[in-house]
Amino acid sequence: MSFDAVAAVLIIPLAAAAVLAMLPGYWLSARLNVIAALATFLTALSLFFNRPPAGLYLQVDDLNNVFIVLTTFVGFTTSVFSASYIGHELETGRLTPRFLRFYHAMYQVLMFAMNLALVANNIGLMWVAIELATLTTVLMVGIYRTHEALEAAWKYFILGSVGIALALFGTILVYMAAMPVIGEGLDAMVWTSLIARASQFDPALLNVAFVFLLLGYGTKVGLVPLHAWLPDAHAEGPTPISAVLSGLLLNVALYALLRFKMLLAANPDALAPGPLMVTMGLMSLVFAAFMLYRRRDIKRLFAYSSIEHMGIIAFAFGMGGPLANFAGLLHMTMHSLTKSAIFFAVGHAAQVKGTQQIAKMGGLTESNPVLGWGLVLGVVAIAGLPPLGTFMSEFLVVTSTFAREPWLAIILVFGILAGVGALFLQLNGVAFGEPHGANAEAKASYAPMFAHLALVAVAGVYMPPALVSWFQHVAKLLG
Amino acid sequence: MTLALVLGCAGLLLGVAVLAVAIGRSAAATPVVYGLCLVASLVSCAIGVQHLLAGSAPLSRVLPLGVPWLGAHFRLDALSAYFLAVVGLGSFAASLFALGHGEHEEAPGRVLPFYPAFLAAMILVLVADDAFTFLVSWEFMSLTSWALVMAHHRNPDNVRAAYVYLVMAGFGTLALLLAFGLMAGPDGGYAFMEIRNAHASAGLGALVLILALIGAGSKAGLVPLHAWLPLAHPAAPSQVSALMSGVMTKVAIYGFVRIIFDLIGPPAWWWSMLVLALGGVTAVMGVLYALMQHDLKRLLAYHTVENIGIIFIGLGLALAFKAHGMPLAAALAMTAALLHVLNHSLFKSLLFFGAGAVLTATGERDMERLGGLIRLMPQTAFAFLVGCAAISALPPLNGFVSEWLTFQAILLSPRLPSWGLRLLVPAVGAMLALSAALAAACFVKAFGVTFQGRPRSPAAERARETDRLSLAAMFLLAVLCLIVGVTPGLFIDALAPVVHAAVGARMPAQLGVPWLSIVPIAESRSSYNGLLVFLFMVISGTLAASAIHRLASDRLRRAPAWDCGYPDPSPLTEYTASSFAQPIRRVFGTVVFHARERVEMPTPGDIRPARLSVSLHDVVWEALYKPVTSAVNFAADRLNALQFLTIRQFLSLVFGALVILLGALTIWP
Amino acid sequence: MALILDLGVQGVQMLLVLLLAPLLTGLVRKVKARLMRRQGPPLIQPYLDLIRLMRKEVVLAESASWLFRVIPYLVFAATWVAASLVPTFRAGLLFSWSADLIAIIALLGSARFFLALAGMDVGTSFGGIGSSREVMIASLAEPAMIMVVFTLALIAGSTQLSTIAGVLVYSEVGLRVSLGLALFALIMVAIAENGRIPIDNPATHLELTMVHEAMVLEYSGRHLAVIDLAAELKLLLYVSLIACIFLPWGVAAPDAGASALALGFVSYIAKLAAGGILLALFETSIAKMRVFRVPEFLGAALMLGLLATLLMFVSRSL
Amino acid sequence: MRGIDFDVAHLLAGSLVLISFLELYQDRLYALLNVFALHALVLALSVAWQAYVQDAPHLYLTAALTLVFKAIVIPVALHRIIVSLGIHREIEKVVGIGATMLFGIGLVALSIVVMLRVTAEAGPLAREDLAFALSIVLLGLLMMVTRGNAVSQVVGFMSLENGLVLAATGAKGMPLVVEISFAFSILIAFIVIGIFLFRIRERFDTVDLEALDNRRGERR
Repeated sequence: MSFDAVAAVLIIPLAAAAVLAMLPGYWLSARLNVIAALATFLTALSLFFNRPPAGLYLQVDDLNNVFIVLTTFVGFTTSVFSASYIGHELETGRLTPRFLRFYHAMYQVLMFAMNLALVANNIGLMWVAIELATLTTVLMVGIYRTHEALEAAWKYFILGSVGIALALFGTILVYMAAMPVIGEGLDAMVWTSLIARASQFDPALLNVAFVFLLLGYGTKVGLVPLHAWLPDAHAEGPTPISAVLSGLLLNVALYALLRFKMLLAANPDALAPGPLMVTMGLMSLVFAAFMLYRRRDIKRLFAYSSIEHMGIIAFAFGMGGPLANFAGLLHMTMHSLTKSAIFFAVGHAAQVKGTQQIAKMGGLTESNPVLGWGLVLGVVAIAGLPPLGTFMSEFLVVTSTFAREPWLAIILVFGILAGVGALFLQLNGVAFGEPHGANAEAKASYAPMFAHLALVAVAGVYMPPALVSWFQHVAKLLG
Repeated sequence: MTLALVLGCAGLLLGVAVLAVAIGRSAAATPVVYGLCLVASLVSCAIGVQHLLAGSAPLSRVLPLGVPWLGAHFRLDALSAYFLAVVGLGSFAASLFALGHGEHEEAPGRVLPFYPAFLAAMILVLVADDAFTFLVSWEFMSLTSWALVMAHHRNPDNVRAAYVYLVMAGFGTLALLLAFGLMAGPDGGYAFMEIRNAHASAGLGALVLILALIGAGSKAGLVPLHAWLPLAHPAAPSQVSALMSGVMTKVAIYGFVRIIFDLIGPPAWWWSMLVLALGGVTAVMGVLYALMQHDLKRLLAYHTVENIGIIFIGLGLALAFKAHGMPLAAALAMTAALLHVLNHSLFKSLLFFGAGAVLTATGERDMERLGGLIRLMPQTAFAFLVGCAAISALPPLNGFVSEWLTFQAILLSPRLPSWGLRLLVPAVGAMLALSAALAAACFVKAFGVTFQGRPRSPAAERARETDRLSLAAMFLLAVLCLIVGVTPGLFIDALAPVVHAAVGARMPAQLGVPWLSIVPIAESRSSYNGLLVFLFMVISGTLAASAIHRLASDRLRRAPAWDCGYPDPSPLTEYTASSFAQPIRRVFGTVVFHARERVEMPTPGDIRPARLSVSLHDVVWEALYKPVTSAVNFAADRLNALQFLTIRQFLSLVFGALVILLGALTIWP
Repeated sequence: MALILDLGVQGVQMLLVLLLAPLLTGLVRKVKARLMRRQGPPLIQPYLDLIRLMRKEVVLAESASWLFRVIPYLVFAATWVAASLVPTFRAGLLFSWSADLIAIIALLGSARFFLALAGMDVGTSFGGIGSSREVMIASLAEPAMIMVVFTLALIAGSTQLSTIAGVLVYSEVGLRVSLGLALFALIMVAIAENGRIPIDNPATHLELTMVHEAMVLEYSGRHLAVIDLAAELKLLLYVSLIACIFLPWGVAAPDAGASALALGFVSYIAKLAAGGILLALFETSIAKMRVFRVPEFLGAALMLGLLATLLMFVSRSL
Repeated sequence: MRGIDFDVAHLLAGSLVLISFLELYQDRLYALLNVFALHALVLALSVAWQAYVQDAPHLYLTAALTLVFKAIVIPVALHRIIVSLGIHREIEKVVGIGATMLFGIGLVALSIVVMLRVTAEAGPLAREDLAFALSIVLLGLLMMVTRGNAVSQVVGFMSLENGLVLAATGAKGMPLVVEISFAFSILIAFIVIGIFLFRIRERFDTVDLEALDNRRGERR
């Protein structure tokens, strides 16, 4: 009975994908897409209450439970957003019905892949799932078939598949490390048994493995210098996909990275993964913060801001300790909610103004107040200003770091400040000043955007104790 | 209970903010919103006063908000209560003013929602009792005020001002974040109680002091972190300018006092040198900047900088005395600083209201296009004049009292054992005196050019007296200025618990002193009686006037101005603000601002007019902010090149990372 | 009984300064004239001027505001109050504790503030010139004065004028360098504040270098009279201030009898006369300086004051 | 017995590394494809050997898979593509052959050093195999980095994956799931690459990546 929930989380999207692949017609398929996503979300919710025991292939524990719910939730809201968004794309003829079917099917496949990656109890399976997710997104990024879109997809594909290869090599190495201890066969890839006996593994092998996994999955996370695919993929794909990429796929990849970090942390002789993650995190943060200043394309802008926040999160987990880990988890959640909300806003803005060029959109709060203020609120949230949730996580990261590693904290603060400066500099152009640029009428559903922002705002001042205890437990696990 | 009421006020205000979003469009929105704000701020002010006068014990309570395992701690002690009273009073006056003035607002939808939220944030900062709650409220305060500065966003200058403000605010908040991180320690003892109990080491304290100076100083407008202030304060609607200048800067002061005098524990003597030097420089620089301005609201904003400097001088002295175990002297200095907090909030709000009234009546902020308003808006002019006299520290008004107390504190400083302070303090005293004199000069200019003389533009000729409620707000503050000026003893006594909590001693009780005069240390040493001086002046003035009118002539004839025989009716011949400031510009400006004057005198027979052009340089901006911005741009440009690599080059980045990491592994033990 | 006596003394003091002020001015003028080999006006000329002006009607500029008419009395009141708080012939005035030296300076400051406003009121260029220069001079003179006050306060351990005077007479202060510096600074400030040569020429009109006269250019009749009286009071105030601080001998103690009071009175008159004559000598022996050399003059005063204070800070610590 | 196993595996793995060097050395597309086919062939052999040694029959499947897809299908397909796109046969080299070879040798040394730090209990077979596999992976990556056109990059990528196969098969008793996923990924990779080359052919006249990169989203 309880196992069904986990299976359902995987089966519903698959079935939906199959149906959607057949289904012609925008209206029906869009509705079905939403319904399927909702169903997945509800089943995921049920996982909170009856949690199945870990199997050979699938498991649900504190760490991934929150992420599953988060993923399915954002998947659901994004499907709502994409319904209105894709509708407009059809009207403007940027998408043909044929590609539309493909799009919806792929959307559900992507959901399936990400859920699988999260519930997988088997590092091989997790790898497969993440690759599947990558390949689906590659196809979706290229869906517009413009020069830029194809190029972005191509770049994403090449860099992504190199990442795939490296991650696989890492996975193999982990197996090699586990084999002598656990013995040959499937067990040596089952997560629960791995983490249980990690202390006896060969540290050197683990280290090499982690290097490969860090680079492999780090490519998906978009850590500098592996980030190159991310901005273009976000900018050129359909906005719902950008939202899912930033909000979910990055999280999933980071989740995989965390799993292996736990593995290393469990082995006393292995190298501490912290410094690596801290370094890459800070690099990503500072680099992305400065990249924000020169962006002309609004979606690319927020893609870089995603890199920045992934940097902060990686930094937090790299620092470790209950506070920093808690902050990292919180920041992951907050960022995926906020960033997807921002992309909802940006998507509609781009449709209204008929362009993604920042220079060509202006005075949004005048011309489209709801949209404009939504965007402002989103940027305020992503900039880490209170009373929104991101502030709490940044507060925890900075305060807990400064007492331990003053210089790191100062670099961190410097990066954050540079990012804030850039974001608001760009925001001034988009949201304020004399309204200019085209002003087409786009029927938009603001519900998802404001739902996300409301959640973030609430989390900024109040968090339900259950969630907190989960986070705290996981934070302890992460060491 | 009381604390709950305060939190209730904040909650109400937040609710009002939401309400404002809902009904922002309707015409009833303005009176409703400001009315509710009026009530809430009055209540919170009353609570503050009551708590202060009753001298009741600190109240605290914890709500299940904020950092989950910690909760949101709130506490109302003497310090919070005093600042709560100041803030409540300021926001009360501002709301009253806004009730009338708000009708002229062209974009109410962009002001109404943020105004109450801004008030709520300031109240919450004052009662916050853990680092997280404090910083959330603090930054929320910046955020809401940023939105208010952005209210008139169609003017690019305002957008820029708001941007600079937000970045500086973020900078300050991050500095405070680091400070609290330092005090809370790695395992996050964020509650102020824990911070108090954990005694910081000296070096740590010093770091915290510097961070607090950056954090609170940038919010308060301490030179050289003041750059945003004269841009942002004038850009906002006038009631908000008044709040930001008169009230929000005080919240910043509160933050500094809270951290340095309460949380961090016993100070080291040299901290005070830093604070004193900064305070002195701020005071002088602020007023000099102000003298160079001819934008009325910006001039007032720069004067805020000056007064912040004066307050910090007081705080620095208190710190010095406290560090050297001279509690009585410390109490005197602290009282001076805190009293000046109240005074400045009073007259600065008053002045901004006046400027706002002028702005709505004429649509002009540029003094060079104003003039003669005293005849068109006499009541506003009178209130504004009182404000000018008060801020220029003229007896018997309130500004003089706090400066007088500061001087008295300075005169106690020879007893300080440390040499550095002995040399620094007199210099700071001179700076204080200089800034006071210059302030008087500046407000002669402000009032004389704006309200006196003849109108310099048609807009100024068409000016009409402003509405009743705005006037009521102004006169309320003017009367308060006089009351504080003539009966300072009452306020000093009210401050006693606050001062005692901060420096461990209090000034001698002033109520016992006959004739309501104030005696800082001993009557033989020094004393001042505002009431008597006031009465003297009134009596002797009226005496002289009536006597002359009765015994000698009271005949009067209107005639053209004499002006040494060749009067010129055109307002062009009037003295302008910049020409008024010219002597002082030549004396100080040449050094401080590299002020240069160039005269193009055409050759005889040439009919071109002669031209005088003045060039000023904002030294601080060019020395501090320009380099930062250019550095950021440089970095952005350089890094931006990385956006344009080919896929292969990106791959080689990945490859390089892999090789480097593997290499690192080989050398890793 | 004592209170009534004190009240009486205070009253006498107020009337005294009011009555003596024009005489002092007259004396200075007379001596100057004599030094220039002129006959010069009679000593009582200032009184006559005042009375004549008071009788005349006021000719008010059309662009003048209500403030313009109030200011003379404000200025007069402030100056008079300030003057009446400086001990002249008897220390320990009844109301001396209501305003110490700093407050007295501040009172003069408010007088100047309003006078400058008067200059701006009518909206003529001369008034503007006067005001702007006046505030420029004041912006340097006031700090210098405050520095002098610091020095004295540090010596006497009080800013209370009577106390200072008392300390300087009765306790053995001895000759101090800083005291001398302070005296110099105070004299320079006094010259600047009263608009005497070399800062300003009280006897000129229609001269672009004038400061005080330019401010009050638009005044006439009783207003002008009151303002002139205030100016004369100010001069008297400074002279008696210097007298009471630097040559306090002869000033009667608070509990002194009639004879002592009489002695104090005589000595006060003598000091005033001496001060007036010295001022006249000084003014005739020096030429007026350009306006923009004034800052250097006053800057020197400020530096002297600061130096004196610093010396005090240092010497107190030895 | 043990000796033979080890030596043969060692020999095959070593030769794979050698062939990777050969790939690096090629400067003609056709020749490159042929060498790659050889690479795949040898890989198939070594996989088969591993299957025999570990008597894990499912590995034969992998061997066959490799042989068919990598040694035959893909080279042929790429050959077709080259012809159909009419790309001239020269390979645009970004770094000179000599430098590349030197760097490659450095990489091999690096991988051996890294792997020798692994404790012996992982089994000598695994260790050697891993060392070689790692060097093949690195060489493949090096090829992708130093070659300036799509086909040769694809080849580099696939020789990289050959390294992975070697490693995977070297790991005793690694579950089938890996191979399947692995073949699966090659399949996907191939299909998608095909699609892309096709589309790219549609849009641009060359598959040279430089040409793609000029159409930069933000370069104006």
